[in-house]
Amino acid sequence: MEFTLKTFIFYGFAFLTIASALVVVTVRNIVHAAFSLMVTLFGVAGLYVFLQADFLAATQVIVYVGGILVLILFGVMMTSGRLEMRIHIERGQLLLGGLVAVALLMLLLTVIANTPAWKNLTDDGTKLPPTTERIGELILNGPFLLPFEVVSVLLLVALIGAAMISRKEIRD
Amino acid sequence: MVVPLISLILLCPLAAFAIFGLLGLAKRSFPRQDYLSTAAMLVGFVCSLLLLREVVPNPETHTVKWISLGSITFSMGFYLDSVTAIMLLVVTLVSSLVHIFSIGYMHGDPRYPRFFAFLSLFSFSMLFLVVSDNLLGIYIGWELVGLCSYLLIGFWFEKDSAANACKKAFLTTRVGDVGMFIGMMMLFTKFKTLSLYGEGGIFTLAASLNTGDMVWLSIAGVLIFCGAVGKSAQVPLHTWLPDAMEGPTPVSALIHAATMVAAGVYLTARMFPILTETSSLVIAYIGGITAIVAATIAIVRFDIKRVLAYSTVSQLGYMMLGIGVGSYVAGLFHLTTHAFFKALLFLGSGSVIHAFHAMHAHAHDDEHDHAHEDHDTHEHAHGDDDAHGHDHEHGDHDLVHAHGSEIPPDQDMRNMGGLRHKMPITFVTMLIATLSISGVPFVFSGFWSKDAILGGVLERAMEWNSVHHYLLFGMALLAAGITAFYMFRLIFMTFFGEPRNQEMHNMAHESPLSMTVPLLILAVLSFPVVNKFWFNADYVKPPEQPHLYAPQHAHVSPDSKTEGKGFALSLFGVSEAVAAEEAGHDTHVDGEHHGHSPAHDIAMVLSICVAGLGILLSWLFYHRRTLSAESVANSFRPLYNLFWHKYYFDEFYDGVLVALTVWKARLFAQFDGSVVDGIVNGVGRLTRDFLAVFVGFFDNRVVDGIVNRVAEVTWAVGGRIRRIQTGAIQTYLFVVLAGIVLLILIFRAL
Amino acid sequence: MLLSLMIFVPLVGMIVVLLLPRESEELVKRVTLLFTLIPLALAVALFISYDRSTAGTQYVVNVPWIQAFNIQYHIGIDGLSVTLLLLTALLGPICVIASWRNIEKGIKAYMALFLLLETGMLGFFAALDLFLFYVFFELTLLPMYFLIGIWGGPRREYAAIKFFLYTLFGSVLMLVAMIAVYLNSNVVNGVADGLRTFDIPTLITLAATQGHALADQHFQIWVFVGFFIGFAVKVPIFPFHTWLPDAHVEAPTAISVILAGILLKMGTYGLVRVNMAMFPQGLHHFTNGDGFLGNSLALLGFINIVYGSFCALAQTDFKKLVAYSSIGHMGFVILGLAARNSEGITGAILQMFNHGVISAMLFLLVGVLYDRAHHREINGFGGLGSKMPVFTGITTLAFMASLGLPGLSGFVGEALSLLGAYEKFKMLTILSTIGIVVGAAYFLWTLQRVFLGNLNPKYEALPEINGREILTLAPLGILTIVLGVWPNFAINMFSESVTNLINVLQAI
Amino acid sequence: MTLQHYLVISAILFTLGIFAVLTRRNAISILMGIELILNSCNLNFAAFSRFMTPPEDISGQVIAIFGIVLAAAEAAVFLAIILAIYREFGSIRPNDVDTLKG
Amino acid sequence: MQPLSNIESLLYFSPEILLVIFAAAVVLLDLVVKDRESIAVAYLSLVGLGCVFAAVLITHFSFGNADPVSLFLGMVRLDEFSTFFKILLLLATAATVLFSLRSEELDARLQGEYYALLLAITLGMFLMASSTNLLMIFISLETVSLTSYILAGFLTHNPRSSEAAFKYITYGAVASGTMLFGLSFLFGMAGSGDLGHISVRLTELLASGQVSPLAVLIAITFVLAGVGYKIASVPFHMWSPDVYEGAPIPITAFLSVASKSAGFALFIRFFYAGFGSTELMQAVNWPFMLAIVSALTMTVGNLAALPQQNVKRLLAYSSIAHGGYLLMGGVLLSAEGVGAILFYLVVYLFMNLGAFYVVVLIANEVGSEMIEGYRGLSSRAPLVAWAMVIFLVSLAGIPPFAGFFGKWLLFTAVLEQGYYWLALVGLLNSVVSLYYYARIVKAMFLEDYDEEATSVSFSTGTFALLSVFVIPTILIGFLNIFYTFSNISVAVIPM
Repeated sequence: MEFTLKTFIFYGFAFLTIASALVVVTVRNIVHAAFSLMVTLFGVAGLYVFLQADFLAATQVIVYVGGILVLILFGVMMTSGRLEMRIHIERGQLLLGGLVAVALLMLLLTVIANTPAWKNLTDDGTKLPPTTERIGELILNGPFLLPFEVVSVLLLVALIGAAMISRKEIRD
Repeated sequence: MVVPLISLILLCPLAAFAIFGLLGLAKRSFPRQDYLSTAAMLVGFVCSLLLLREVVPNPETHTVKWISLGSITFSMGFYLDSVTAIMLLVVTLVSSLVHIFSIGYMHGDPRYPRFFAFLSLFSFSMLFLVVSDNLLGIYIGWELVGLCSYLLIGFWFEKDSAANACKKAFLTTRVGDVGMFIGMMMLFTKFKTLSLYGEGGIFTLAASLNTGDMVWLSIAGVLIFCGAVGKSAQVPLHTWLPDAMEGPTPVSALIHAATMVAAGVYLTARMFPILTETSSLVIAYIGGITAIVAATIAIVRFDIKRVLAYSTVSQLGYMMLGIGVGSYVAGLFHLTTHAFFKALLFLGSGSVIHAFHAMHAHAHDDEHDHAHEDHDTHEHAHGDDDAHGHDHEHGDHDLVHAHGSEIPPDQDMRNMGGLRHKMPITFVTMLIATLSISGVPFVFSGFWSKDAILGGVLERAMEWNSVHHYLLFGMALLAAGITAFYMFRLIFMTFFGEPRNQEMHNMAHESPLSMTVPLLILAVLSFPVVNKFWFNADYVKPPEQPHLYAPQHAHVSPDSKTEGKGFALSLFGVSEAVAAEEAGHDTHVDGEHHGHSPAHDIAMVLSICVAGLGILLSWLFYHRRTLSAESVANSFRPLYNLFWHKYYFDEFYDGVLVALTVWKARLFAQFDGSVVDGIVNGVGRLTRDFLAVFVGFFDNRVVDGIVNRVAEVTWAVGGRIRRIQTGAIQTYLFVVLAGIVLLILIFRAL
Repeated sequence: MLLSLMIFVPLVGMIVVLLLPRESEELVKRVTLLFTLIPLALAVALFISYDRSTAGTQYVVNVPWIQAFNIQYHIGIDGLSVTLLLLTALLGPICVIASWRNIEKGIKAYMALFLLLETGMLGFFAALDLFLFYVFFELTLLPMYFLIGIWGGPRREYAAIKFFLYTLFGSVLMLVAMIAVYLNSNVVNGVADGLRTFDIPTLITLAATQGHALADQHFQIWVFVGFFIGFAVKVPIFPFHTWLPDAHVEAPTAISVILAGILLKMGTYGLVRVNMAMFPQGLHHFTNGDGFLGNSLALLGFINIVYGSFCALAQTDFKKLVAYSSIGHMGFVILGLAARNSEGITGAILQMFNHGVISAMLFLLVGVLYDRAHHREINGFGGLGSKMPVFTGITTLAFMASLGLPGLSGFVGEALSLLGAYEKFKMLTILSTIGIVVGAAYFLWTLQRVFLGNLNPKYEALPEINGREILTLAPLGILTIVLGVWPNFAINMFSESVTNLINVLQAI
Repeated sequence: MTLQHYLVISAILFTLGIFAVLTRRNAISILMGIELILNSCNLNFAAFSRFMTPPEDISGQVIAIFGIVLAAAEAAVFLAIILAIYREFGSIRPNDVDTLKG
Repeated sequence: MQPLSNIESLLYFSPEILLVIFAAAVVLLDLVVKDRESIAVAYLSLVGLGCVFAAVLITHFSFGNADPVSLFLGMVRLDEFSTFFKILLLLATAATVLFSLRSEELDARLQGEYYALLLAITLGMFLMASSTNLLMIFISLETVSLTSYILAGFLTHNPRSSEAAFKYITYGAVASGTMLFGLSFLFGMAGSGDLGHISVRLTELLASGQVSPLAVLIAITFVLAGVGYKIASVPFHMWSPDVYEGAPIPITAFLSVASKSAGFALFIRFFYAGFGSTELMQAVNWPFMLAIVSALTMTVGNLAALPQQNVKRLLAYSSIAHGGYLLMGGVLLSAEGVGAILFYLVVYLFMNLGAFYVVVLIANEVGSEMIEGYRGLSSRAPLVAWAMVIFLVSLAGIPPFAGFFGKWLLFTAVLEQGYYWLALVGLLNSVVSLYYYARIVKAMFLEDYDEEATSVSFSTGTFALLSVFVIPTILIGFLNIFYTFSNISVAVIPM
């Protein structure tokens, strides 16, 4: 794999994603964490672009950054006073959590490295056609129709449920 | 005729008891239980008499299947030979007389009907034992008489001493019974039957055993004999019998003198054919030791009933000795004569006690209902007067009770004296019995039977040139002398001399007719001429002992083994019968044809001498008072103490237990209060105080403890799991993820 | 049909009782009595009409039940079952009468549970399908739990749950063994073929067939152990016995009677019906007299006898004493069964029946005393013999029967067991006879402490046993005497069955 | 830009998400961790779709899209519940919410 | 078997469609009905469930001719297995609706949302039982999970309920995220989301060494986190006691029965259809892993239940333990094993719902969920007390109640496969379980109680509903229906 601009940008995105994710999990201030998460999400979107998943990247930006992240920020604002912005971390917990996380990472890396089927699959850079249309086809006329419909019900349920639970008091 | 007669003999007393039991269940009672029971017994007696006529030289067996299990059958049945017939007669006769005697003696007792019902049950059991043709039947009767003994000793159960004594009697005999049962198991396992007679019976099968089985057979024989040791109160299980005198005196006469205790002798005689040399010797030794031990103890007793009790033990030892040395006929003969004169002695003593007792009742103006509780009060009152200070050495700890150290005043010979004028019939009859038991020659039956045994021992000793048997002969002779001594001591102290307790003496009187008549009848039976009528010795034949071999050094060949049939028995026609039998079998060829062996003559002379000596000494000590019992006692203090304390048997049994109790008390202090107050004598207490508490402790702490520990651990684990459930969600998540990692790692390793 | 009727009549009775109004207590009692008398009548009819000359099962009903597992509703009786059925049916009405006055609360529920219990017990003794057998076995647990737990003494909760847990523990091991038997029931020479079965007679045949998986010695040993523990808890065999004293002491009188009279017999019955008949090789392994394992069954019997007797000796609670004596007496059953010969097994079976009768009497007697004095402390009595002569008489009878006095039923079973056992296990049997002496010791000592001596002034006014109580005791007392005098009355019921069993045992 | 690159990135994201979930003492931070986890999954699907299936088969991408949608729904409900918790307990620190335990 | 197209599938999909329609109708009716206390909404949902039930039967027997059909281009499958679970779930839901009607915890003003959510969650569970595609599996699982979170937190002003919801969603989100990661690996290895396809591809890849067993192991374990959390198996069980305790009782009952059943449906189909091949099992011995998980689950559940004082929490642990028993059947890969699970689920439905119904009744009348609250129930409400005894004893697995037959089938199956140790662990556990069930019985029957406490009376309807649970609990074992379940299970057994 030669070192081209493309690869440079790829590594840039990769670094951005991981570094910001690291910030998300370590930073003490929750608002900082939220913004850091935004960077991560953008980074992942960028990686989607590298995978030639244009529609997916767009969805990632719109839904995650536009929706979920805003939701999270709202949540932060509604639950945290100035003092609550700081996240408590306990050393013992950090150690145990770190241990489990590292163990998992080691396992996953072992698997990734030792699975021949996943080895040496290089992105040859062939340009694929845009995915939006085909995705539409798959969802509305393909095998993903049922999941699509079910997810719509799920969203409705989530809507009703979220509204009901977060409601301050019951009208009467 | 035989079966209906025997059935009638058995069923009459049983029916008398059953009526009582059934009415009792309905909470009523038959008003004339006494007559009912007595009548039942008399019917039995008449039947026995008829049966005596029926008996032919060849024994009869009648069996019915009792339990059948595939190839194995347990039968119940009658075996009727002359011995059975004689035993039946003795039992029914003595029992009838005791019934009659009791009508007077027990009059006014609150549980009067019950007494007769128990007597009936006893008679049935005893008769059943006697007629059984198999070991199982004998064992059944054996245990049933034990039960009756228990019930009757404890008849006045309000007395603690009686309650203790009855339990002691049952338990002690049961120890022996277990031995007997083990012996039965051995025989059964070998022969697959418990029937004694007939083709498939034990005796026939045992006859064909070879020498290799002798050790086994000896053990079995000794084990069976264990039952007899218990029941016939042989050393070392004899201690219950003197205590059993807590029962009413007629009971002592019937059960603990004439019949039940003789059952052991009867059993041993029945087992005669399987006795080996070793087991015979064991039996003989036990008998000999018992005879002398009991006799020496009897010398120093003051309780009239206990003197008689020890005398009984001693005489039973005699009979055992007789059987043990092969003097089958002599042993049985002594059994029968002893039954009569000892019953007579007991009834006579009962008469005396009754005389005194009635006085008590009047003196204290008690209702009859509580008459017997007087014993308690007087025991304590009298305790201080007790001349024997050393008694208190053992009296001061609460564990040892009721070994005869507390004598009821109406039984204490030291309160008596000069009664011969007050109670002439009692006196005369008792004197006859005493003469008989002491072996006063020729006129009295006791002399003949005792002499037969002595002769048998000496004869065996001479035949086999056996040191053992010479020793046994010496013991027997000594016992005979002592017997004469203490029996006359009894007579002198009771009937002669001056009244020692004038108040009691004044109140004493001759007993009513219902009591004196049985005495007279029994007295008549103490004369040999009368015995000749029923001891049909022509038919009393010793069975063969196929496994009794003379020792190597014997100078007489086994062929010439003789039966105890000296002059004494020849008087009763025994020798002819035996000779005829032996000639027929052609196995024993001996001088019987031409008279009797010299051993019997020697024995007779010696026995007359020692008896005379005994009586003489007794006369000097207790009548003439030329010699002082006190001073002799003082000069032989250790020996006296030994006798007084009955060779420390009870103390030994108790002492071991006391030690254990003390040790235990330290260990299980909390149990002490509840456990010590009850008193179990002998082995019973050992087990209760030590083993049982330990086992109970073990059960609660260890067995349950393990289970509880498991349960606790389970709970603890449950609690631990609970603690993981902290309520903090991140702990849960940690468990999940760590769980995943662990699962993967574990299964990767697999 | 007769048999099914007998089993399910109490169940019908339970439903009837449940439908009765709660207030009409007398009616409830009468109805219950009626519904326990019907099985008794039927049992007597069975007892009379049972053909004694054959070992085969009679009155067989065999209809499919759960076809998926080839489970059948298969019931029938042989000599052993019919004897125990009679005992069960007899104790039923007796217990109802014994409960007549002294159950104060919830008489309706009590009676209903009692009837359910009776169905379970009757069904257990008649079941010839292993699955059905197990279901009936467990069916008795629940009513028993409540009967002890609700109507018991002060520590009733503890006793009830202890009983329940112990038995369940045993029965799950039994369940494993049972399933293992089922799964192997169609395997011949390693090849599974045909339907599996729970049918006990079939399984017995299969277990004796050369090459059949059930006939494999190794398999038999393990399965034997599984079943054995299940039954051992019930018997109870040391060291699984500790539930028994607690349960007995806390249970109301009638329930103690059932516990000692029937429930313990379920254990030994199971041993005979399943362990011995089905796994003769397993049995042989534990009774062949070789080494520790070869003596283990007899050893357990011995331990039970001696241990139970000594524990009884240490008790000061009358009921606990009787309870421990039960442990001792069940030891004779185990010893007899270990002997594997006709004397031993007959003795054991007879002892089962006799112990059922005698221990029932003993518990009833304790109950009589408790109802009057409201305590059971042996040392707290004294001299009752003069106050209650009839009661004393009956107690003496029961004690004597229990300590094995010849002429009463207890002796025959004990003696036969010992005779049989001696043939195989000489030393253990001789040692076991200690139990006879100790048995006499604790009973006599109790008799002395309670009835002999001077009357305890506290009990001057103690009333004599009444007619109702005599009514409960008399049949048992009569049975005790009858069986003591004429044991063949019972033995010829099952002697053919025993012969049959011996043939199975000797076939290996 | 091999498959393994993407997989390693995704694995790291996943692990960081797990780390956050385990260690952050704030409900919203936990939610962020969950989002990281879900993002790593989606990235996996997209990468596998690119490399392991034929070019014309983009079902992996579609699955990722569904993943995003589900994440959104979950986040919405999660936040609603966080608000409820805040209302009832006055805190969104997970350790304060531990009345149910044992 | 060619999967049907989207349009063709609709007919077969009528039960699910009906569920959605009725859910919408419920919400609409709720808007229309003015009386907040009206129970019309509840009855409408019951009617809806009835219609769905009919539709399930019709689609199964008429359209499908009882043959398995693959719908929506392979997304879901209609076979006997899924039909069985649909019926089971409908029963559970209907029972929950009836419980909810009698529960006094729930806010009547929110019943429109409540019943709509119940119908929605039923839809999710239907899909769980029939999904054959990774995506559908995940979506159905999420549907059920999200709805459960909401229902658990339905008592909005009850801190315990909110806490339950919070813990539930945190736990569930992490578990489902982990599962999704595992699914992505599976997708990555097989290049497809179809379970059948995955099975074939994985077998090939493993055979050719293209994929290491460790990868499959990790994927399976990650997926197990999601499934295991649904069926509350150790170590994924820890949410359940807290959630069960905090959630409204009808929802607790529903979660412990319906959600668990659906979890088992998913679990069986996923593992049997996806990983049932011999080669796969040689590479990754997941049955053994599950056997250990099963043993741990029942042991932990039973032991932790021992010291509990809250009946709901006790039943939660009991429910965990039962998950362990059920899991035993899952490790066997035999028709008997799965058949045993199915039968046990039926039995469990009746006995566990019955027990929870009693808890509802007692909570309403006595106002307590603690064991002390049950004191003296035998005299205050004897019928209810006896019914409770039957349920508890059946749960403990004592004959002649249905629970015994359920356990019997399970243990027979386990022993048949030679898992003796597992059977023994299970049986000893059932002994332990008796102890804590008996504690409730003890409180009801054996313990003294305040005589002042009045007797509790219940309506006829209550008893009718109670008998709906009691009668099957007594009788199911005696019916001859075991074959049926083994036959159903054949549908998912790879042959």
